[in-house]
Amino acid sequence: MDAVSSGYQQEPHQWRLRSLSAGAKMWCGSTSGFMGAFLFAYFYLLALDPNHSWKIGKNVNPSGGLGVAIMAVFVLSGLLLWLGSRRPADEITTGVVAIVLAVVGIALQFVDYGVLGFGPYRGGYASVFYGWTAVFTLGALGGIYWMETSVAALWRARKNGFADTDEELLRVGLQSCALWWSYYVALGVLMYVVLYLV
Amino acid sequence: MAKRSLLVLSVALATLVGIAAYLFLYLANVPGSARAAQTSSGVNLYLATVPAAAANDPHPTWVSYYVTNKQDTNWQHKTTFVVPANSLVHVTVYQYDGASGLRNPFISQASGTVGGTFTLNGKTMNAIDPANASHVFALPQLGISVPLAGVASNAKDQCPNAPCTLSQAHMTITFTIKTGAAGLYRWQCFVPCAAGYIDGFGGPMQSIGYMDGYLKVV
Amino acid sequence: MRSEPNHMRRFVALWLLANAIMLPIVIFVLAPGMPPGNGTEQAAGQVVDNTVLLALSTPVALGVLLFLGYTIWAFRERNLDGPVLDGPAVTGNSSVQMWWLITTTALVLFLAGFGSVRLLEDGSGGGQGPSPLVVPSGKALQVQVIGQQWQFTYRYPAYGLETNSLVLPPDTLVEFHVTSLDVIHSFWAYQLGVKADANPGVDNIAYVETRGPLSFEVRCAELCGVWHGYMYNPGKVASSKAAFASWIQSQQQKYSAASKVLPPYSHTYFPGPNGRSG
Amino acid sequence: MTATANRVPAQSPARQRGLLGFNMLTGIILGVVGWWVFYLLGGLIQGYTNHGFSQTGQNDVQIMLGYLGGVIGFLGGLGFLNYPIQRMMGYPPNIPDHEVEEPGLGKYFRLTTDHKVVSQQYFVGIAFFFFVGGLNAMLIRTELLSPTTHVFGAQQYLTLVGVHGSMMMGMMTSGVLGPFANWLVPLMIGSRRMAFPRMESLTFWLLMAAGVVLITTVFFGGFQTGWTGYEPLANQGTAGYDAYLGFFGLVSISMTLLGLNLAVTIATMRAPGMTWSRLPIFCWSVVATAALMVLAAPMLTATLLMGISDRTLYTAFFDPGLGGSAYLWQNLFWVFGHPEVYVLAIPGFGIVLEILPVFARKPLWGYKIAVSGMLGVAIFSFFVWQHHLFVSGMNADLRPFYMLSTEIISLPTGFTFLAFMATLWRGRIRLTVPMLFCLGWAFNFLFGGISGVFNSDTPSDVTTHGSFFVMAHFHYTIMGGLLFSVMAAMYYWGPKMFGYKLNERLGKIHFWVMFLAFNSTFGPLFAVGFLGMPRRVVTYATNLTGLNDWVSVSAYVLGLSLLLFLFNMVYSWMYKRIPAEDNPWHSRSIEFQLPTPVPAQDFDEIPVFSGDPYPYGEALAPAGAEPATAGAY
Repeated sequence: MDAVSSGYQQEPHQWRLRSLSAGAKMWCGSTSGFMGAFLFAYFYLLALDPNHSWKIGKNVNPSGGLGVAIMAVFVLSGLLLWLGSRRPADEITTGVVAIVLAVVGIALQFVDYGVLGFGPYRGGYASVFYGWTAVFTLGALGGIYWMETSVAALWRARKNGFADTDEELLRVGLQSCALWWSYYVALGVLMYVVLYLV
Repeated sequence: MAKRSLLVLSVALATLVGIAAYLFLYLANVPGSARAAQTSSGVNLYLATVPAAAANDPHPTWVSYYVTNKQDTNWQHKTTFVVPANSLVHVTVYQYDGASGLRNPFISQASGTVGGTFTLNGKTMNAIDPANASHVFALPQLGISVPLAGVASNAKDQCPNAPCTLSQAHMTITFTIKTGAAGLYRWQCFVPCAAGYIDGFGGPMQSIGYMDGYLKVV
Repeated sequence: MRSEPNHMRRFVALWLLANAIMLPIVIFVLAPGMPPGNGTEQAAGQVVDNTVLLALSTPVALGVLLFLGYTIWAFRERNLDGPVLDGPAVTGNSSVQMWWLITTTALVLFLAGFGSVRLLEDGSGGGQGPSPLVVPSGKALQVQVIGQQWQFTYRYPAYGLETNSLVLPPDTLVEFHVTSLDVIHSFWAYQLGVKADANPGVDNIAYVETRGPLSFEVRCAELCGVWHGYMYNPGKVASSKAAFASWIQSQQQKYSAASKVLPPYSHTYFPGPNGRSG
Repeated sequence: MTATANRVPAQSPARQRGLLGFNMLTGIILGVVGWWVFYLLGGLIQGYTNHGFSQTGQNDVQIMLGYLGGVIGFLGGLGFLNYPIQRMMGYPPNIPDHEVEEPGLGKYFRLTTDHKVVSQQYFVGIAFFFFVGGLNAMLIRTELLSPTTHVFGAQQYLTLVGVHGSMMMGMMTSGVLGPFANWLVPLMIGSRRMAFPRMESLTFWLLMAAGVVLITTVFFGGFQTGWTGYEPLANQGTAGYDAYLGFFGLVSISMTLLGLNLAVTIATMRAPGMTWSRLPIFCWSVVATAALMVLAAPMLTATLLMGISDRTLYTAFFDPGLGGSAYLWQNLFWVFGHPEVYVLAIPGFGIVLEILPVFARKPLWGYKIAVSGMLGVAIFSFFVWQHHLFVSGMNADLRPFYMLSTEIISLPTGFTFLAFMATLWRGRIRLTVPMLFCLGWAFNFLFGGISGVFNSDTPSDVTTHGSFFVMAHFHYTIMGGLLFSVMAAMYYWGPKMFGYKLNERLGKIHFWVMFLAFNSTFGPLFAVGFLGMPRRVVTYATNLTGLNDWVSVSAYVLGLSLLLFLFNMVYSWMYKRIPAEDNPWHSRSIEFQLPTPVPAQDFDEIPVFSGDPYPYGEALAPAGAEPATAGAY
């Protein structure tokens, strides 16, 4: 290997930025695989219908209205973060609103669990419903953590006037987070369509 | 150098201790064996089945077989039964558990015993109602299988835990098997009686020392 | 420069020679012993398959091994303590790559095609699921194989019989319906050339055409719990159809009590939703 | 270069390692505390969600929570938790993303962000669990000395099988990427660190936690499902099976993050001049493997979560009586599981092709075809999984397709062989210990590949499926492939990584004993499988006793050969310590142009690459000359 030294003492600044956005994109890929397994389970059990137990009992239908409400809240959160992360003036405000909306979405999901009227053992559908929504909620909690750290870092850095921080890095961090969060919400839409509306 | 050797030696020693613990505390931890009683009337093996093991057992909620004696007074939690080769073994089972029903009704018929029959509370028969089966004593390698009828659900004075006494509600099943060549044969139950487990076949049904064990023909 | 012999020509000659020796050995000595023997049509078909695979992989294996051996022998640096000398800076050769690709592709396509044809011919004794792709022609004897923790029982719907030993008539097409009452088992009758997983709630169909009398061993081939290793029983193809009929009769007598309480014949049996609670 | 680079304030290591210490010891202590806290909390949950508890006396919720608490406590004790909390308050990360030079052994027991230290941690940690798994293999072979149960009994035997399989298939997925890629990739591409150094450390400690979780299965009675954990048998399992779920759950998360980290590093942190076509072949194998990890491992996470929810939330994903399906697990597991076996194989390709040019003294022949071979294997591996279900009773119409796709995967594998063989041709082959292991790899993988054709051919698979033939096949590809290439890498890079020479004579003895014992162990198993012995059985036909005993004795020798390697490591390290030269193999790759031991900062300055990664050959360098790059990097 022919290699000469570059004279760069530090690694190029671009590496950090590119790593963040490339990492977020690959994380989207991992998330798809993760959610894909549940989608697979849904259609597999639906198609196979073992023992005619796709839905055991009559009231194995979650409330469509609540489902749409949850979906709408999450979509709004994703959209806001996506748009806000591209507008340096609004990023903190929109970020906070997006976080609050995500928390509301999770709360609504728990309200939904409260009024469901069927347990996870009521057939293949109920299993996928509980498994998938629980996992989505867990992922949303992770998303909230990521959003929170990105926004908090920007907020603190701005308070200090970006004195000892890398403004661009923080901004790319928020944008990467927004990329993943919007993608996750989009996956969520697919999931809610399948679970609540079909 | 000496310090290094000491370090290497102590690491090696710790590893060996770990391996020995793994071997003897877990892997070679097999439930004990009980020898069938040799009397003038032949070889007698007394067994008991209970809905739940003794309260001080590691799994006090699991169904289990026990070895006992004719008067049903000496209960031992052992599931390897030692019997002599090429001889008739008279088995008596004191059955204290309720019925859970067979998944495959075929097994409700006895097979492989002397005469193809067994006695239930003194009555000779060769099959029971599959829904009434509580357990099965089966040695599939020898083609032996005997269904054990359950205690009626409304019977008085049911035994909740091992050990039980003959004064409590029970069924007495007797049968005779002919042992062949020496060897280690497995026995099991076929009734899905492991309550709480999927298909009734987890826990005690998959654990040697509860509803599984060996017949050691010597 | 060393005076170089034509290494490639030598290697090819060596390879041809090795093939000339090994191929007859493989085809005439090893192949007749290939599993699972010629007990049934399907088993015999698998022997043919294994023979073809073996005969095709022999030149490949010999080629690679001889190549490695030859290069080590011919191009080994014998003076490791001397100066470090480099070989020629060859980084590739597109025609070699092309021919390699063409050869291996042809080999792979042939194998897949051959395998598919053989599979579609008679089903090869594998479990085909509830709607078989390949149904050998002829009237079939239905035998249901019921896996359960931990033994197989066999149900002959035509005779209203269930038993725990498997006997088949000779020269007959047998249609195995393999199912399970609890977990996944696999019905593997080695000498028959049959393997079909027993899934709870699934009817897995496998065909086999018996030939003459045969003793075979049935083993469970899917890990099914603590006694998996003990889940086996012998079976046999009867010496004649009459012998099979008399065996059926004896079993009907022996299991008359059990036959009365059998549930109606069905391709699958579900333990019911309360199966979880035992 | 912009002026804003590296404005993250440098912090003294003392702050994050301050009061509590934050090392492995505090990790273990807090791990045990976390286990008990969550275990006791979980004990309160016995109601509706834990349906069978009153009857089984087995509280899976409690045990799963215990594992969760244990892992959280362990990671917290290592110092992973103060970092996220700081971040939530908006402070920049206080763990630096690269390390300063630090003497002493302490750094090996801590959260560290020096990629070389992490890789050494990986090496020791994985070796430990490899030997645990190997011990189980020895015990399996001991039980199989006799055709009936004679030492351990049916129940313990299945636990042995399960722990051996899970340990090897779970932990060893990081067997190359952990110790070697973490060390090599930053050096090879000219960056000083991984893209996400803290995540790099996290993957290691997660993996260690996973290994410990698996071992705890013996406290709960073991598990009887093997490493594939087929449902619904698994759902019947006692609490020992929870350890399996926890283990593979942690492994899958660790795998995902490891793959993501490596893929991002190679994608974004290549030094100037390091174009994709100059990337060393080992890095390409890491790219292919990392892609599989990023995409396939999360499916395993999801599948395991379904398994966990079946046991704790009382869902019915895998219970056929309640609307679930046993096939669902098989499908989901193998959608992940088949890429996973290539996660084990592809890094071996990379190592072998990386080492080969050095000892054949020729450039890598067919660089592009070798790269496309690895990427091709990675892509095709997603389309073959149903060959594990050929006789399962799945839709029979799909079988010709999966037969074809499985056999097609031998085309890209063949590319690797072509590159291997053609690189040797007319080289000046130096039969050093690493080279011997590379040749051993080729020998073993050849038979692994050819036996794979028998498995992929459906009619033939009717006989071989689920038999010892399959078992021999994947030991040839994984143990004969991966382990031999890892050994090649150990002897080749080991001196560079650890700073001392390995005894060459012992190395040669090790190779020959291991090579012969390996083939003597697994070669006869092809015959055993062909003769009708299923996998994972504790009893077998008496006419197979002779073969099985032969295999068992060979397996002991194989085990001893690995102890010989361990002995070589310890002996050369502790008793006959000879510092390794900077470039003992006259290699021209960049890592050998650095001093030994490699300084904490790797490079004084970021290098600029020019030219081919394998500049060997008479046309490029005058015969007999030392590498022209000496001192130039």
